[in-house]
Amino acid sequence: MNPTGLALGVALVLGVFAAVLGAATRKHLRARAVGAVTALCGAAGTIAGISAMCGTRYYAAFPALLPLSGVTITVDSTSGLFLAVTGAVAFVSAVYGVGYARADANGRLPQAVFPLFVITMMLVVSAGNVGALLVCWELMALCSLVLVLTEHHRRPEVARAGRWYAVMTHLGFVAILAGLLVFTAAADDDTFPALRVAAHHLSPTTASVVFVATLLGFGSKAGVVPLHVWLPRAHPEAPSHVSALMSAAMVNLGVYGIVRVGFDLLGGGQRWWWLLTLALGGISAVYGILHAAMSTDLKRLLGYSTTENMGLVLIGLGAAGLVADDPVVAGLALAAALLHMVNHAAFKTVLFLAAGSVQRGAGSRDLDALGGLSGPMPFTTAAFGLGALAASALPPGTAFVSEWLLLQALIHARPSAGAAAVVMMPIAVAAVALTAGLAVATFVKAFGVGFLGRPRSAGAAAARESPASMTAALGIAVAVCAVLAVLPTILLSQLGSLASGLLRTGSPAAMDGIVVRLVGVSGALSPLMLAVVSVGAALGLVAVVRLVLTRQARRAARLWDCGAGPLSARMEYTATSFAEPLQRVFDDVVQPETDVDVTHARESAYLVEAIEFRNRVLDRIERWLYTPLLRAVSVWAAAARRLATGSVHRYLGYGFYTLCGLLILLAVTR
Amino acid sequence: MSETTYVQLLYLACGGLLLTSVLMLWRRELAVLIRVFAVQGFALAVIAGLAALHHGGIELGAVAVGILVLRVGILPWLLRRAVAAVGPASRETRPLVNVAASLLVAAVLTLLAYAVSRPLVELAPAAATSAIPIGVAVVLIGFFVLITRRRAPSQLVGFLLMDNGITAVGLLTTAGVALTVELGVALDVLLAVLVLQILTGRMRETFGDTDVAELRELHD
Amino acid sequence: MSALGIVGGVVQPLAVVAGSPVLVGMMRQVRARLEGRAGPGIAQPWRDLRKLFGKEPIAPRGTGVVFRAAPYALVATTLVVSFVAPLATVDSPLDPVADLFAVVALLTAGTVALALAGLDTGTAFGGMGASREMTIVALVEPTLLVAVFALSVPVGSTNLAAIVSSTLRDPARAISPASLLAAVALVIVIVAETGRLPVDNPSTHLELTMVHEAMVLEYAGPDLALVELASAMRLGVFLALLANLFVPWGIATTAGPFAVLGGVLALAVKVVVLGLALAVGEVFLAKLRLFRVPELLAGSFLLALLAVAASFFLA
Amino acid sequence: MITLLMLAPVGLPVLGALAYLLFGWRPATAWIAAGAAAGELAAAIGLAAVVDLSGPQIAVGGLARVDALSVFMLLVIGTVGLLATAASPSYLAAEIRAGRASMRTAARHSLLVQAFLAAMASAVLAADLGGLWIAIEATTIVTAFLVGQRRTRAAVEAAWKYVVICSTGIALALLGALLLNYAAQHTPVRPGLNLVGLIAAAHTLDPAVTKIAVAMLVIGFGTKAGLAPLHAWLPDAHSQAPAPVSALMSGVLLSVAFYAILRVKLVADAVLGAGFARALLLVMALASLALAASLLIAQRDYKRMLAYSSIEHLALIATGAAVGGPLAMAAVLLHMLGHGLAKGVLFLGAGQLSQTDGTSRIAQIRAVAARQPVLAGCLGFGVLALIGLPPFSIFASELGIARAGFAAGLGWFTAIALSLTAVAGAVLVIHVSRMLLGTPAEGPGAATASPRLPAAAGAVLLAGLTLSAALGVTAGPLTGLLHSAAVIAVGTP
Amino acid sequence: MLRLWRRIWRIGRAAEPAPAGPVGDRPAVAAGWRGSVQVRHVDAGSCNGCEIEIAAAFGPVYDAERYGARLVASPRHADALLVTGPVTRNMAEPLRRTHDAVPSPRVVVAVGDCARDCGVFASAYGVVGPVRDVIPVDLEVAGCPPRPEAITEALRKLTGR
Repeated sequence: MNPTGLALGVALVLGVFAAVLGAATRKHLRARAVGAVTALCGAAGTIAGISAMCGTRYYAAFPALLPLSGVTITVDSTSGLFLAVTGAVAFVSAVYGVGYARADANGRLPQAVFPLFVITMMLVVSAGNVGALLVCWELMALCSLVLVLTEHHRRPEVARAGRWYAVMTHLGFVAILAGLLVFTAAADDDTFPALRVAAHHLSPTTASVVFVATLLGFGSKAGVVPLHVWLPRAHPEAPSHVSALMSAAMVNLGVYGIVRVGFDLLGGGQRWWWLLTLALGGISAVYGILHAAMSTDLKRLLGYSTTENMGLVLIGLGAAGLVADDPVVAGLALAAALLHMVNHAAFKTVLFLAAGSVQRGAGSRDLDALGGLSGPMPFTTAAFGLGALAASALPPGTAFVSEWLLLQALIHARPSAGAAAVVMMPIAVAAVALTAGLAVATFVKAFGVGFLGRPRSAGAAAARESPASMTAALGIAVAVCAVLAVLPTILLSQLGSLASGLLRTGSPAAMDGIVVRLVGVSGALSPLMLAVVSVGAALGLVAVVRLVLTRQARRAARLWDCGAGPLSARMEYTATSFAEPLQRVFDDVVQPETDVDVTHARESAYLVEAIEFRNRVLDRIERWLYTPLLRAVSVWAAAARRLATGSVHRYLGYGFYTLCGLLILLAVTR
Repeated sequence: MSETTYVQLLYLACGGLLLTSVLMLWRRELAVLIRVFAVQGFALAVIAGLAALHHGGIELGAVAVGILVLRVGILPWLLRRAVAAVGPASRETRPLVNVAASLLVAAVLTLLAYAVSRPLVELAPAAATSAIPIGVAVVLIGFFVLITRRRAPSQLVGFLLMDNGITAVGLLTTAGVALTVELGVALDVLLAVLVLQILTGRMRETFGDTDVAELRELHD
Repeated sequence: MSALGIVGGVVQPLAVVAGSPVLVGMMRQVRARLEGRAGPGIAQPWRDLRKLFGKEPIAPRGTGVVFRAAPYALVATTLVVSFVAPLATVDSPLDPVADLFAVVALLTAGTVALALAGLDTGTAFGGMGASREMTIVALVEPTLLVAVFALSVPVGSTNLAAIVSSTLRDPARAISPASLLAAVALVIVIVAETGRLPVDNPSTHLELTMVHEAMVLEYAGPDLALVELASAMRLGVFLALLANLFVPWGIATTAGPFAVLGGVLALAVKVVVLGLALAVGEVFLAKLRLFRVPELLAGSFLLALLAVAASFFLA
Repeated sequence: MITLLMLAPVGLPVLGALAYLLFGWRPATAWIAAGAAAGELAAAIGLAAVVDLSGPQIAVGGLARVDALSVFMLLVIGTVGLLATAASPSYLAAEIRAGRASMRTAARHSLLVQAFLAAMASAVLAADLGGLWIAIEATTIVTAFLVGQRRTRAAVEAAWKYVVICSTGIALALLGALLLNYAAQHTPVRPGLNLVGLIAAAHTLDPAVTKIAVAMLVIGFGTKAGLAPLHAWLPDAHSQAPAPVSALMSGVLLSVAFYAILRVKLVADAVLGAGFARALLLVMALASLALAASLLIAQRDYKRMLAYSSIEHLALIATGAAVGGPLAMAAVLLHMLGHGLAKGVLFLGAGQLSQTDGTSRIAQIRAVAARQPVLAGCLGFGVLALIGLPPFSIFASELGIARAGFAAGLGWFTAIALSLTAVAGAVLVIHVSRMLLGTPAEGPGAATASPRLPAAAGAVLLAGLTLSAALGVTAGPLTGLLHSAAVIAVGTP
Repeated sequence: MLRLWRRIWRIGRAAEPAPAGPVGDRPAVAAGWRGSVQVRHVDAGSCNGCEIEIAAAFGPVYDAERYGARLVASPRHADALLVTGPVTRNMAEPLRRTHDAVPSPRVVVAVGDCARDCGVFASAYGVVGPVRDVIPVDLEVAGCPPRPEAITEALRKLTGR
């Protein structure tokens, strides 16, 4: 057993041990025990992943497991990346969970399932055959479902979110199942090497069926529009460390599936697949961020932002597949997509964990009820601020580098690709650009309204900072974010070789430790220099202003309220009002619903006693796609109920008519 | 017994079988139905007896006696008890499909039976096997009775009609099933009828009626 | 890191810091003259700044570190841009930072800092200004990125120095359809980004029509000086970038003192011409209603997108 | 010795039935039922060992025959039978406490359940089709009174429908058997209805007659297996029968009836080639699936919901059987066992729930998880097991069926079946989550403390789930048996 | 647009030539401002006569801006408060707050007779008193309303230009 296998094995053992601890230990010890052991499990998973990325592959077969199918474990460098990300997110979430779960999710079931969720995610990417992949995929879905439902007895929305999640994930699974089994049917057995061999003699139609089915299935897990509806429901309703794990690690596995099937197993394939991927990615990115911009629920906002970022990743994947003839650009696009995925995992962990701290400390996650948290919750505020900076793709944040790489790939895509690419690339760039702009507005809203200003509710006014384990976890995540932001080079070389391995080409980027220099095309960026220069300029400026230009002390003064009475928190801009101009701009897309209720005074219809204004932004795709679907289903169900009226004559009649029909058929066709 | 007599008697009995089936569609009074059913049982017993005489099997003779006892004796008696227990108001069956249509359907079903049974006849052409379609027709008519008669006892009759048809097919295929199986079959039919009769009683207790069409409480 | 780059890195920030308030003063003077007024003179912004730096800094109660840090962030990001971008010299001291996307993102980061400061005050005006500013930024940034993209596609690089020297080598590129469309789009978004008419009126006193001013209502003294300086610098940097992207001639390509002086002078001339044009234009424009602004920006986005399409199809 | 071992699965329940007849139901005799079921299971395990060592066995003058397939079915009967009978004492005690049953009813219940077990065991042990038919018809008769045990209007109605529809269907099977016998009579060897003999003489059987016979047999036994078109008895009977009986009927009886279809299919395939039985089964399976999925959507009664889910699963099994091949057959058999366990647990749990909450309407039950966490956990995980989530064994078997389906070139049918299964699964989750999750109602009635789950019942539920999960992780010692049974079920080409 | 061009061309410069520099004392605090003063105008209860004149002072003809004075939107940005009208009861506290909001060094200019001694509103029931009763006044401009020249001159005293 090589280091990769050893570390993976240790991770699995630790995960199971943590689950046992979660089920068996007493209440006051449980959170600490589970958190500590799960953190170790995550760390071991990260080590396994890094080791695999460095080239130590691991292979093992367990034919006795999973009846009729058997289980094969293969950890290659692709698995390694996802393994490392999952492990790292799990590590941070588990540390965070020590403090967080003690208060909110300390039941036996959630605590036992949490580590299982972690190891099932690790197993999904380690699976080496279709059966193992499917079984781990469903186990992961099961674990996450149980975790989403943790707080079902407190809020009715949790059960509703759980239902959406369960149904969508189940349907998604069927799509994956069908796709992979069509693939398997053409192969000797269901291991990945056999599938790779089979891909060569697969008919184009079959290959397309496989790809589209798996794209839909994996895409639904990644929250791609229009299969995203579960995501902004389920991610917010789960306990926050689970949300982080789901949003930062689990959605990645959808990307893993697309990469694994599309690039690795099917080996690229037809151009229109990747056009489809690119289109889905573009729509998801813009739609996701647009709804994030309108959301007032902090975690829902983050959930929609996950859809957005997965959309960006899909744009990268689609571009990579589209320009596969040009290995340099394709590798660049793939590396950009993967880097963005890693970055997203890092900053989304920070953001969800910080949101959890807010929920815990201020008792609400409604932006309209928050504000003024920078004083009572300095660590959380700082962490969220840095996470928001990263998420809005501004320098020196993490997402900036990956979006820069993505745009570089799109710029250089031109010479090699066909007409489709020439049409799609500008649109993709427009989508990325629009997403970037809206992301800025969204995260300014989230951070500015949620954390700055003055508290808008009693809960926010009485907020308190989270315990040390939670802030420590936040600190670790922020540190990882910062390292990724200024030194993406340490990861990018690995990603480059990974992408070139998947596309069977050369490495797209060269690194000298500080500067990202693209190979084959011109382009260079040094996030470290950028950060150093910016910070240096700011510090120098502070020094100049403080030491040379002003010598007076700051005077505290009341806020300028036009001289009238004190400003109350009700006068502050809320998240809703902040987003209102944007909402008006994108009126035709989001179609907000507004009701105005005017209550007249009893004496006269001309005197108004009260005006009530309600404004809701509903998910339009949900309304257009899912509402009619659900209505059709209920019509179908109502019609079907006439089949079972209770009449025994009718029941017997079914048999009689069938029998007669069958006999006639037999008589005719003999 | 000469071959011709055997054939004529066999055909007579089979004709009786079909005729009684049609009669059961025609008549409404439960008491009459039961009497017709007894006659049909007798016809069946005759077929069995003829087969016993023709093939000279003791087993078949025993089967004939069994049929006589069961279908002319016990089952009509059970049915009569079931009918006697219900009030005079419900001694008439009220079919869901009217009599004229029922008769027409019966004709169609008989034709279908002939069409379907051609391979059966062709497998071993003989006097007995050429009557198999009648058995099949009786089965289908019995099924039809089941889906169109509202009273529990008349549904029972339909079920027994089907069973008679099946027994007829069994006898006419001249391939005596092993006696144990035959016994088991008979016992099962008897038990099924017993169960149904008891259930009819319970139905009367709980519903105050034996109209099967009223059983509509369990539905979606 | 060439000698020219180092020279540029020293000269450009100095030129921008020193020149931008003068540019603003000049624009105000031009407006004043066109309105029939005498005007305070082109050095007036410098007088204002000198006075503001001498005044007392104020910490409104309830504001935090974001409020304090925002002016510094605003100036610092602009300074970094003026440090790395090829404004007077074609080389950059930090070539890997002199990327058009990075520059755009840095300038946006400054805006974001100010918007957060507006929210941090917790006043209705601060929030209003931040909301409006972010709405505009959300529409401006895509246009900027797409326009940048359109300019980069023919060059095959987003490096500013590469784009500028490519245009120097191939002057015809400056008047290609893609370039012209992108130029128009960039002018519109620069007007929006720097808070000029018709998007925002920098000299308004009416809070309800404010965008940029509403966010800075709480700043006083040195903080306000920094904010004003920064907005002047941003205007200068944007105009300089615009000038050099399309009309790079005159920029210093060697490190000789005359070349550098020539570069600075050429920069000053180009920026002054653009600034004058802007100022004259403002006299003829009325401020748009806030909800008409997106139409303008959507138009410029479309132009930028057309520029991209043109650069793809006509290249 | 082997005769004794083969008689035990039938004999032990018969002895148990006698005991109840003589001594009635009382605390001392309450566990006899479970003992008999355990004995049956032990005998099945013993037979499995024997069959594994020395191949198929014949006993009782050729009337009984055991091979890997029938041993596997015996294991299913024994396992689910043990679950159901072990849960019975607490169930009956609760019924008696609630005044819905008396000691006499309990005694009769136990007696009939034993007879039921015996009938099912003899069905799978029968060496010829006639015996198989008799045993299956016997199960109808025995369970009729179990279904109508409560003597309410609904119970009587359900019992009537059950007996009428099943007897009609099974009568068709009898006709089919007679016709098959007729065909067999006109072959050189005259194998009668002997299952092995029929296959051996397959090439001499008349195809046209066999076709009619097989059609009748499949429709007829399909009735008992809950396949369309004569499926309609199932939701009524399952919802009205006492919980342990529902568990047995749904978990075992349907599978046993399907076992009969498997045997018929062997003959059909040998005579007619794979096409005929496959087409018949596929049509019936897809019709049943569509029907079950459609009726599940707006379902308002959770016991009926479980019953429709049984139709869905048997349809899935039929799809697998239609696909054919060793993988599909192994999956079909594993599915029978997995479904038996999951459905057993669910019906027993549903029984507990209707005893404590006094209703079987989905809309009237809320927040079980908050009131009875263990029961809710068992029901919740039971449903997850039922819709085929790992680690439960239904996942493995569904995967196997689907894989074999795609590999056999029946991709579209398999895809449709999978989609319908997914719809049914989604709907099940939605309905059950409505019952389990949420905040317990406050106000009058909420104050009454929820009764605790009896320890024995809880243990049974957990044991069933654990077994199902263990089977899903690895088939372990069953692997060999499963494969040899599958080989038998595939038949020799 | 062309019409506007033509008009601009025709009218040319509307501002009158700058009169001679201001006479009298400059407030000491304004010494460091050297040619730049930002002005926040507060209406403490004026009849709006003074407002019209202030507007005229900043108009093209008098063009106070040429001396470095500029009206601003927030007292935070201001160096000088231009207070008009007698201080009414409702405006007394806001005036104090406005004064407090101005960063030091700061000056207060009372513009018009009402601001200096309540003018015709003296001892009216809603009036607190002249501006100096509420906040310290550094400079006063007489007149009812004061002429724009006077206002401009006061502003020139502050800017020193």
